[in-house]
Amino acid sequence: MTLELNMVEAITRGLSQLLEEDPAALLLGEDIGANGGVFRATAGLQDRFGPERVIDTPLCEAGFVGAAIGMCLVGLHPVVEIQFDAFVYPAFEQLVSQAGRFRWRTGGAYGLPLVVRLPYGGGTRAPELHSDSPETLFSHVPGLRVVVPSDPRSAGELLLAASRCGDPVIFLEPKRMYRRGRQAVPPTFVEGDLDHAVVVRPGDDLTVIAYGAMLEVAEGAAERLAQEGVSTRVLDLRSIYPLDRESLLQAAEETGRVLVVHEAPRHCGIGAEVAALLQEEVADALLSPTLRVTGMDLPFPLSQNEDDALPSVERVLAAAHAMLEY
Amino acid sequence: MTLELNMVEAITRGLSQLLEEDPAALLLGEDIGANGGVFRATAGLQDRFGPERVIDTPLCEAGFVGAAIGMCLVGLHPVVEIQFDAFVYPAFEQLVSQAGRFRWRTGGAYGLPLVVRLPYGGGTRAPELHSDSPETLFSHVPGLRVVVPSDPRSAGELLLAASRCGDPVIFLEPKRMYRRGRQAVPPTFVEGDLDHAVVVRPGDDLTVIAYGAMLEVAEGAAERLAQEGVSTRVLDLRSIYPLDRESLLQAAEETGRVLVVHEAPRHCGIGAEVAALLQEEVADALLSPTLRVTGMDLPFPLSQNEDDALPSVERVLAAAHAMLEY
Amino acid sequence: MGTPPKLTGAPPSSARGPAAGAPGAELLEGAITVLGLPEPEMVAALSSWPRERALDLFTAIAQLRAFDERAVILQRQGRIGTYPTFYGEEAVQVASVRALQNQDWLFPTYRQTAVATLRGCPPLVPLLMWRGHPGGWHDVMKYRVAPICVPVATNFPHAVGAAWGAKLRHQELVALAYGGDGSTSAGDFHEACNLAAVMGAPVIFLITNNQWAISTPVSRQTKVRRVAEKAAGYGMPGVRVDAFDVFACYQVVQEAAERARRGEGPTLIEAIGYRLGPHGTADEPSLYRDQIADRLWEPMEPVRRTRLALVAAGLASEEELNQILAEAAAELRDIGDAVESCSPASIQEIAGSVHRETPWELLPEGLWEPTWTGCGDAGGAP
Amino acid sequence: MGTPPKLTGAPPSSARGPAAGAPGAELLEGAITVLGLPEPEMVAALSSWPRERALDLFTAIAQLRAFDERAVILQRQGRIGTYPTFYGEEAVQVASVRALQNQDWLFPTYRQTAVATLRGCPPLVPLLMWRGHPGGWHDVMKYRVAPICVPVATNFPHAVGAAWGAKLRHQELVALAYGGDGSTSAGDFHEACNLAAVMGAPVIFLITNNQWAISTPVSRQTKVRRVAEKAAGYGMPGVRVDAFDVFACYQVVQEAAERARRGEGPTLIEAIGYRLGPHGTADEPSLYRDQIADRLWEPMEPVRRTRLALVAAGLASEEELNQILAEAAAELRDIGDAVESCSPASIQEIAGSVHRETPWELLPEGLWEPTWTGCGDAGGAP
Ligand SMILES: Cc1ncc(C[n+]2csc(CCOP(=O)(O)OP(=O)(O)O)c2C)c(N)n1
Ligand SMILES: Cc1ncc(C[n+]2csc(CCOP(=O)(O)OP(=O)(O)O)c2C)c(N)n1
Ligand SMILES: [Mg+2]
Ligand SMILES: [Mg+2]
Repeated sequence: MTLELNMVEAITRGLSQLLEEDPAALLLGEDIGANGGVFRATAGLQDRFGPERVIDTPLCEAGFVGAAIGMCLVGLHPVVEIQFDAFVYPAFEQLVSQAGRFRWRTGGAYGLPLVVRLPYGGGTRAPELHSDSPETLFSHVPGLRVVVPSDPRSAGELLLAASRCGDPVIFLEPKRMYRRGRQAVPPTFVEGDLDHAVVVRPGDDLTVIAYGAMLEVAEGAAERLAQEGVSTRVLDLRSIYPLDRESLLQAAEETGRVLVVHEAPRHCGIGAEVAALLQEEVADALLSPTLRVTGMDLPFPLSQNEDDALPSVERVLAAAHAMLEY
Repeated sequence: MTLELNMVEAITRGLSQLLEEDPAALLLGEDIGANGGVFRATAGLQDRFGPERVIDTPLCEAGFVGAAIGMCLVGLHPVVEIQFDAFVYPAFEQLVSQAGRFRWRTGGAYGLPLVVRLPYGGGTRAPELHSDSPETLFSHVPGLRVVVPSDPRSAGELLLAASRCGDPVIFLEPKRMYRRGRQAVPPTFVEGDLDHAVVVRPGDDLTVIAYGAMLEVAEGAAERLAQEGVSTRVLDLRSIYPLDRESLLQAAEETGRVLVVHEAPRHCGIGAEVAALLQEEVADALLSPTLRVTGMDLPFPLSQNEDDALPSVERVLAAAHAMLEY
Repeated sequence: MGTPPKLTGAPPSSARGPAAGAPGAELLEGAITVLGLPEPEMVAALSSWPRERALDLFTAIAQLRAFDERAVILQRQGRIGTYPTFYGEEAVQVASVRALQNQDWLFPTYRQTAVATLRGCPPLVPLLMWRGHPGGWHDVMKYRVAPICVPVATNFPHAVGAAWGAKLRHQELVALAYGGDGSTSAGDFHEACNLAAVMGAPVIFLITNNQWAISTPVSRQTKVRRVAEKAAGYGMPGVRVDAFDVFACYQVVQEAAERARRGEGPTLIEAIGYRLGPHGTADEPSLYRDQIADRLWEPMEPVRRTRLALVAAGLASEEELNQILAEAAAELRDIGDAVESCSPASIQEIAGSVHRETPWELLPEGLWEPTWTGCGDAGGAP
Repeated sequence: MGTPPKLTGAPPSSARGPAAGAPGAELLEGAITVLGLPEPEMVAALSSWPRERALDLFTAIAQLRAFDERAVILQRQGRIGTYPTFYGEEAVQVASVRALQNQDWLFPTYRQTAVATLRGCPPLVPLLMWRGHPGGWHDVMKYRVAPICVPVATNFPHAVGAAWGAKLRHQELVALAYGGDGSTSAGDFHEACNLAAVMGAPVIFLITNNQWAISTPVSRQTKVRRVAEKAAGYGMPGVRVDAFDVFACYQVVQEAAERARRGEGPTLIEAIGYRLGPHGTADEPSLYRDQIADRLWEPMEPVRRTRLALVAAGLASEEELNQILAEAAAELRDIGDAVESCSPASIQEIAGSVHRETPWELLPEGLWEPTWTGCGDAGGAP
């Protein structure tokens, strides 16, 4: 028997499975208890698991992320919810100067089983600072894993894997996808694979690499390209750091053209890293430059203009055509 | 009449010129008064300009960077010193969510004349978190300018320009170069050019792009390459954001090979952006992939191993040879 | 959702305090109040207020209420986005603006999005912001009101810097930063308070303790539910006042401003209230608090409470006060059309508003300068 | 540079307090003290201490002193890098470790780099860290001592989390975090104190107010120079104690730990001292403070002060105490050779220590596992 869940329901289920299977797991965050989180991702969990495992914190991101680090030392496996993307910045020092460095500081002996859940990204008509895409920042910082699910199933599976991988994980949830349609998922999730990107659509002429909410855009573009007779592979990156090097090189070698889509600003984004990597390693296989369709280097626009800043099927198509005609 | 100054002396001079010429300028930071800053960059300035213009703050980076933002609103031009690279992280939210967004929030009407001085980088045998290179993070964040001088003269000139450019500037000072030899500078600095990279050595076969302390490495490699008969252009980037697009494209078109050197981690670093940009815009002009010689994706090593992590002339030569033989 | 369920049946006869059994009512004990005094004393206290000032305060409250109710309607109509109502906080907000002078700086949060209108900013401007229009920013220099601050507590250091900076420049100026009970848990609150006290900055930290941070009760926010008790740890005075009392709040802010102008440094004001509405239009309080108990605070609702007091004190008649309310509401009746008719901005214009000289990176396709037209006065300044 | 200029001529006869006119001596007023009592009372108070415990405390002080003096020498010899001496803070550090139990967690800063040695960690390990050797990390789980924390105040939330987490798991455990007067200005101090109080975490914030943060005097760090007065704002007790008094500090930490174990939550301890040395070996105090006045604090120097007291109380003879000091120093005489002889680690080993499974990005040239050999026990655990 399978269930039909949207992404936020899948995350709720993944969290409850985590709490059931792992007595050391607990959830921390602002308004995650009775309120169930501002996105209801923890709805009902405090009732089920009690206020000692689903914990409302005061308003202090640095404080409770730092406390979660300390909890790891006494054997707990905290999963922290940051209410919205931009509110992770007060905890930046704890993540950069502390969480990412703990294993290294102990000569490799001890890692932190810490997950920081971060609803992120645009497209929800939210106020300022409720639509940031900060994944690049964390991917540039040593010692952290950066993971982004793209659909309900990957959300549940990768969440389990994140909590058990032994390294601190910044788990970015594309909030725009939270209620974007349901998907059949098994009654209990299996641990997802944090190390590999997934080919969600096969293709030979071009590869579009995306993650999170941009998968939808990539697939939409692939569909349109198919109608033009262009066979487009769509690769769901899932792990922003580390990158799945093999899948990236393979995509370049097998399709000759690679296009990267992300919401985050363009300058020094993931698209830049992928483009740099491919031209370093498989330049000869590339039939065209690796183009980037990304967010802009400006504060994410308020709702009236957010569609102007978000990568769209049209922008992806334009880039794809440029590459195919190159 | 000119003076022979090292970089930290040039910065002291630049700061005192700023305080002389601009009555609204003032300096804020930890231990910058009587102590003259831990690097002595403000030595003697409090005596000269008084404790109301050279101000020792309590230990609160978010607090005094935030206060500097407020000072801009009443017409002051604060120059803030962060004691060491990694101690900017507590102020990250103020810089990202506030400083970089102020002009945008006022429809372009009002910018913040704020400079944040950040001694950064490795090679000084310092303890943990005293050798970070965070420029990538700030370059990815909208609304900030990111500037890095490479020698005494550029330090003084760019500092003046930074304080007067009307946008918040993260001014990264390569502390390893502070006392690395003197240079003739005029008695008073002219405002530097924040918009253009500088060719510090002409060449036709290869361009090495670097900034800050890595200029020295780039020039060392160019020297060695010259002995091999390879004419190497060395480009001092100076502005990490925005990038001098014309100089980058020109280098690619005129030398066909571009190599980027930086201390910051490789993943999504400036090298990635430059490589991505060049293959997008001038792929045909490139005779080889754009290679990166960078710091590693790990916490900057403690002193015994820092040389292993820092780009060296040898590593640059190896990459250059690979490119020349490509 | 914008306003809570109204009391059914007859309104409570008295408006001295919340109805018996109101949650957290004990926090009001010892707080400075005028409207909370027994009626004779209250009337005596109000008699010292000039009628013009009293009516001005009521009018401003009426204007904020009209704005808030209109905004909630526009949100329900889908003409603006999610909106954080300040229903019930009109009194303390009005007092904070009126007790200061026009050269004094205000540092509002998402909860005080209309305070700039009390300094002459067209109400259209904040409504445009909530509509997500980039023209929805008031002219910060013209009104000396900082941009609306979304990240909690990050506005406190700004206020400290403005006040401290003015002191350094020998400008006679006070800065006031708004915050809530939740904001006192954040590091920036602490760093700002400490810095202000050390530097003797002429700043006022006005904390409205409405006893909730979204779903988090103040008892879970801090063990010291009396926020003002935190002031001592910084070496500054802490004052507790009735947040639903425009007269008491006015006095307290005025005194704090005088202290600041005398060079005596910062003050922490705790305005004790209760969040009568939801956190915002997307919030569902029934999930986490007892809506029936909440209604016990309704008697404190500022419009009604102030009106009762002014009438009791003979400072105004019920009719003229209702007239003021009606006019304030009428002012904004059609503003929704203005909000909608404001032509959208182009992304090129927005890109041109980020730096003094727009970098090529912002818009590879080409650059334009910002030219906000027909949208209040946001960004209109040179 | 490692140790300040010693007093010339005869040492002051009494060690009850600093010499007359010592800067900031008034902060000691009202602080809990044993060694600060008039001699008869001091002797009476010490008589209740078992000789073994007293000698153990003195021995630990001697060991820390030996470590610190050796480290300063090694730095001068260029065998380790810049080093932050804790000269003068041995008493409070020893008391904090000995008054707790081995299952209790410690969260040290750069100023307490040898506390792990009081729990059995080889002194070689912290010295290797200061040498910049990646093997210079003690086994945090074995000693329940967190890694040395460099960014000021960031260790406070960790201690809160460890204590709170233990409470949630019903483990009987206390956590203690160290900090300085400067650290109390940082946001993380505030967030940690508030969170601990709200959650009733069994944690001790041990703030050594040595009256300086590098060149910044405590008077410029906070308007409330008595750090303990900050506790009330969090709803936790604040205790003031003589930082140069190992016995008083022991009592105070023990009481705080008992409170915590009884479920009564956190305590803020302010240990009032004075930074007798420079901030670190790279610091030049003559630039910012009066070296002569500083010497007036020298009588408080813990080795000498504790020895005088133990002898006066008849708990030990001058000879045996000097013997202990000599042995402690002898222990470390040749450690510099061990430090130098420790084979350097390869960057491959280091790269292998960052993640559980090392990503290819870390070392394009290929990967190795970390194998720290012959370097104390750092990272030795599974
Ligand atoms: C740093 C940060 N974290 C989280 C949020 C999300 N958030 C918005 S308002 C709010 C509650 C604030 O409560 P309080 O300070 O009491 O102000 P009130 O909303 O009651 O006026 C939270 C958690 C935020 N805006 N900023
Ligand atoms: C966040 C941060 N900012 C600045 C520094 C640089 N720094 C190291 S120690 C120190 C002073 C700390 O003073 P205090 O807390 O009193 O401790 P003490 O050194 O006196 O023991 C400073 C500013 C730092 N380590 N971390
Ligand atoms: Mg509140
Ligand atoms: Mg100190």
